[in-house]
Amino acid sequence: MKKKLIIRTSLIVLLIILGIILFVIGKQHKVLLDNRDLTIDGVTYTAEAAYEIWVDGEKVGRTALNPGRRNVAYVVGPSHEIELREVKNGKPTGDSIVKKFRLSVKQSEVIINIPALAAGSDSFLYEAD
Amino acid sequence: MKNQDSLKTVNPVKQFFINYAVPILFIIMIVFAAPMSGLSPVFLINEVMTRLTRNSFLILSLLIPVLAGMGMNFGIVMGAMAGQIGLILITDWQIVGVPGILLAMLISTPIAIVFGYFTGIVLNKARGREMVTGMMLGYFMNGIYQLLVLYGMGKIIPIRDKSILLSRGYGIRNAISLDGIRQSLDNVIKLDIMGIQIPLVTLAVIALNCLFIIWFRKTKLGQDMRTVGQDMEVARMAGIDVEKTRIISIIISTVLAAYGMIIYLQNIGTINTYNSHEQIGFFAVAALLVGGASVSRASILNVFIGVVLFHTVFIVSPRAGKELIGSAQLGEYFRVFITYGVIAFSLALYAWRNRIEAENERKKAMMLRRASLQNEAEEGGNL
Amino acid sequence: MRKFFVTLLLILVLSISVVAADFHIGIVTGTVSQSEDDLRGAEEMIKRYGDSSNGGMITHVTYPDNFMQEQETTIIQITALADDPLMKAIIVNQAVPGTVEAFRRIREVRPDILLLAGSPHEDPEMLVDVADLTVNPDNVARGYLIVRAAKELGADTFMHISFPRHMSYELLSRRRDIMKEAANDLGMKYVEMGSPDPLSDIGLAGAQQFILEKVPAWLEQYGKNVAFFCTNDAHTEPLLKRVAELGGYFIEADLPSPTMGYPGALGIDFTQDEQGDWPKILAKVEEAVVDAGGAGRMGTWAYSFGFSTSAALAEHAKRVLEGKADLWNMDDLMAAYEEFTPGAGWNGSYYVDADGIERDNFVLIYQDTYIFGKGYMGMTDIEVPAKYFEIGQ
Amino acid sequence: MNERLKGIIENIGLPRLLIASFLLLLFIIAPFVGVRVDTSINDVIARFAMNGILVLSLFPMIKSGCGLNFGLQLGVIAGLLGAVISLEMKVTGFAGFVLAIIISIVFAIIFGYLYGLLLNKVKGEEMVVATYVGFSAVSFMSIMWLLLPFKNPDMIWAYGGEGLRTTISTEGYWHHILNDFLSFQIGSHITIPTGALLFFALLCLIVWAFFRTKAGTAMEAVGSNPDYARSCGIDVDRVRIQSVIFSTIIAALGILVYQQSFGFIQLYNAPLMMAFPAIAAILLGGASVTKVKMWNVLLGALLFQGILTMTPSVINNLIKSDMSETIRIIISNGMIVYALTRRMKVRS
Repeated sequence: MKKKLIIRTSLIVLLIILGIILFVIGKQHKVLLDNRDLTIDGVTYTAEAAYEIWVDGEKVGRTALNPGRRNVAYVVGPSHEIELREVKNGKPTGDSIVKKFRLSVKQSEVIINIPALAAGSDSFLYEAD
Repeated sequence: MKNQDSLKTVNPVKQFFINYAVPILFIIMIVFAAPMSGLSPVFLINEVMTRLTRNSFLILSLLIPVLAGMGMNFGIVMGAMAGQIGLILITDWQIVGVPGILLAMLISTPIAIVFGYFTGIVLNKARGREMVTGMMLGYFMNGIYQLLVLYGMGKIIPIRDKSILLSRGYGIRNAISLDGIRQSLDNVIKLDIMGIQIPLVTLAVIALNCLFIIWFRKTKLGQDMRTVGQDMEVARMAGIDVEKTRIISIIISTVLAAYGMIIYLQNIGTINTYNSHEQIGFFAVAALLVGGASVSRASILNVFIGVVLFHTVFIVSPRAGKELIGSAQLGEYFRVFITYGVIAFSLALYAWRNRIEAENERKKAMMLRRASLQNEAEEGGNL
Repeated sequence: MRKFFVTLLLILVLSISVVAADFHIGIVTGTVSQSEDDLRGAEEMIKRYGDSSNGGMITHVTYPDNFMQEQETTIIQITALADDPLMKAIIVNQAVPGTVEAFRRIREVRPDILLLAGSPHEDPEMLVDVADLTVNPDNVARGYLIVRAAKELGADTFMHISFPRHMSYELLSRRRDIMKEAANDLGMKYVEMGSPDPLSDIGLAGAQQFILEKVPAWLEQYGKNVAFFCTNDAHTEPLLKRVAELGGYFIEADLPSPTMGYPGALGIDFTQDEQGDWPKILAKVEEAVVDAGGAGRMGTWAYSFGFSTSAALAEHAKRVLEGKADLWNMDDLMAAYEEFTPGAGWNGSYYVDADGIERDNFVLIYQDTYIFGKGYMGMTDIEVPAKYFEIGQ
Repeated sequence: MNERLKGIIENIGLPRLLIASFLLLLFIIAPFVGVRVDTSINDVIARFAMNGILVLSLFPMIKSGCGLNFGLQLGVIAGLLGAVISLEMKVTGFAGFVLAIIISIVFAIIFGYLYGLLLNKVKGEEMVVATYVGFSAVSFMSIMWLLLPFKNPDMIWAYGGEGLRTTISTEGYWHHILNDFLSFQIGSHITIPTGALLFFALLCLIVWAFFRTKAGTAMEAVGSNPDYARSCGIDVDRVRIQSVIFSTIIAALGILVYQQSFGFIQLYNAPLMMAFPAIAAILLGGASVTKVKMWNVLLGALLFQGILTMTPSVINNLIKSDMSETIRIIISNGMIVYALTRRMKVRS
């Protein structure tokens, strides 16, 4: 009788854990990509260049993201990768910048600031609103 | 010897036609209507494949209550509600893809168990009228569901997603787009054979359900259910808890229906929040009956034959009706008439068949008795 | 007369089949028992351009009567149209649930087909993503204008009659909020009334009966100057009957048309040559309403919204396909509407979504209100205060 | 004392007491939330007269053991055919109504006979089969309404000129022909539809009297114990068919009375759900699937229509929300479910 109870309880606990795992890996986040000026902690990053952007290997938008513009990507799960490449006169130049980032379950909508990211700042990601 | 011969008088050909009258009728209808509808074969086959993956799971959920002698479980409507609640919640939380579908199933399970338990208790009290009671229970629970989703969600249950919440601040909108999980199960692995799309994973899930049912029938519980279904008194004397067994069969059916509804809706891509579930019971039962099942006997094969035949007629009949009578809407009425008419017809045929069988049994028994009496008399004479 | 038409039609069909249409247009409407005008609009187009099965241009199918439960059938009816390789445009009026999904499926296999929707039941946000063009009555502007018209005619109370299922439609729910606000602003009393759902267990009959017997009580309670508005077509008929008899105001129906409710409510019958001729139908209905004592209290749109939308969207699509019009040009669209509604004033705007973005493929339009025994109200010239557009956003 | 109270409760039935007190409560609250009591009473009486006969139509079939008539729509269709044919002949006034009744009865006999034959084949499963028979008959008739060659412009579509409208006004034919017969006013707001009530009473009397005759007792015997009935030499199948025809005729008359009071003839999908309110009413009145008494019909019709009239208006005014409709659905369907589960409890 007691054994049955233990089995049942652990089964329920297991299912709840499974639920949490599903919640985390299935959570969709809205990632807004801002190629705009941003001031954090007294440092100002200005948007000057256009970038081609890939999020998790998928290209965002058909053309490069020009300064002052915003685009959006939807990602699923906790850990992601963003890749940037500067575009000049319609041709990609320079090295591509690759950055990994993690999103928690609570962050349904985040903004990634491209100039800050390109400048190597770690505070390029913040929650919208 | 002579007596033995007369025992076999049930004509096997006639028997076959009586048993499969409905599927045969449907095949004849399709043979005539399909070319008339003017749909291309590829489109037709694709659509039938879609219907097969969309509906089979739901219809499979009807099998276990039949085993337990409870007839067609119109209470699967409640399972469908549970599935929808799961889907509404994951849409709100923005859980997408296959994890979203699994989470929706996980959430709907306890709800479906509670609904199933409740249905089981009610149906135990309405023994002998399970089908009508199940139907009415569906209408009743629809009110409760409306109360919960239209007035409770947003007020008691927090909903954050503004695209599914009415702007008045509570209540879910009448249509929800399932963009996040739309066909994500179907698209995991999809074969394309000559333009025909085959969603392997969904089919695998359906196959798994079939295996579960086959396995379940062989377990102790499954055997008990069969006994209960055949004769409750015998089962009770054999020490089986009849009430509990019947409740369990309904719970299983309700939970499977919840999963079935989730599979159905992930393929459809949108939920009609207040109506998607309403006619699920009617159509699932219809398809199963068309497949040659009866209120007391239904197999997995019936499910698949039923889905294919019933939905093919559904696809071709409005257009065939249009061509035949020359008006689009008449084709539509024709389709509805066919649906309900066939169910009435097959139920009637089933009940009639049962009576004939009972009659045959009676005759057989009488003949046997007479034969044995004769034998006794002859033996007595010999002595 | 009739024979003449048939021969004419035959000649038309034959002449078209000689030069068989090089593309087809599919029209999906409800059946005659659900929404007659929509269906007649499609039939009008068949009359003009021929049935595709006889070498013409139009393929007409219907969605099921109980479309709320039978999404599967709606989807297949719409997607089956795309099975025709000549199909180049599909019009769904009214775009009942399932339309969005059907459009998605067609997009996947046939991106070349123009997809147009009228009076959507699903959320506007869902449609703007899949349909090329959607047209809906401007429920935001009408929310204000109907109340305003009632006020101008002398009503002092405004009653909104609906039930839970309809209030789960975003645009209907929002219009209700706007009406409430407008009534308060214009100094009218606002009453919200619940009524049985015609699609529930007591059915159409029970729902209509409720209206029939409650209107006298409401008139008693709130006085003769109540303006009624109901969201459901089935409720319209008994409501009109009572308002004509006993008093009160009825500005216009949810989907206004001279044939919406009036013929049944007042027992109007049409002769052969009146059938299909909107100005004559309007005149006949007007005569009946005035006779019944409803002059100056009851109104409609002179041309049926359902009829003109079925026909105008098909006409617009045809012109776009022939390169004679631009899909998203409001003037071109309105030109198609005017083709079927000579003399009626229209006004419209674009839908603004929850993020504040104007969606140029979701058009909201309205016609001038026509009050029987009084004429056009000139509502299309009135500026709707901006605040009403912000309600519910 | 306690025992006696228990006896009374058992006799009337707890659910009926609850519903009746709920209804009473609604009437008490009504004036405080701005709903007039006298108009409400008027509505309940009018509805009682309108719907009573449809509820009564279930009576013979329950008595003969055919269960609840979920195929009530067949009778309704017979009535509709009578109505539209009499309108097509342009017979107005009382004569038109009588003509409609005669035609309806002819159709009801035909439909009832065939329906009865079918139900005899499916003993034990009558209710489920009947539900589907009712639904398919309605959709079949939808095709017919469009195709049958009716010509009267009062009935055909405004625009297309062919096929019958969804709703046809009885104005100018036999609108309120029974309701206005000998009708009188009580106060300013209560009008008693004497004719309709008398007609209802007459039918009740006929049914009641019938079950006092030999044929009636035979029918009852078939319902309560078919084997015994058979051994008494009663042709069970024939008696069952008789009861089905009887039920179908009453349903046809019921819809005619309904229409003359309502003012409209409703075609197409309107009859689809008509069986449910009638069944809910008779169950509410205390009937079961196999047992019914005349007072079940009367009480059930009154209580059910009372709830139907009062809940939307009173609860609507009370909570100022459209939620009243949801509550009504829960109450009326909950009652049906309750009634369906009830008898088994008594037996076990």
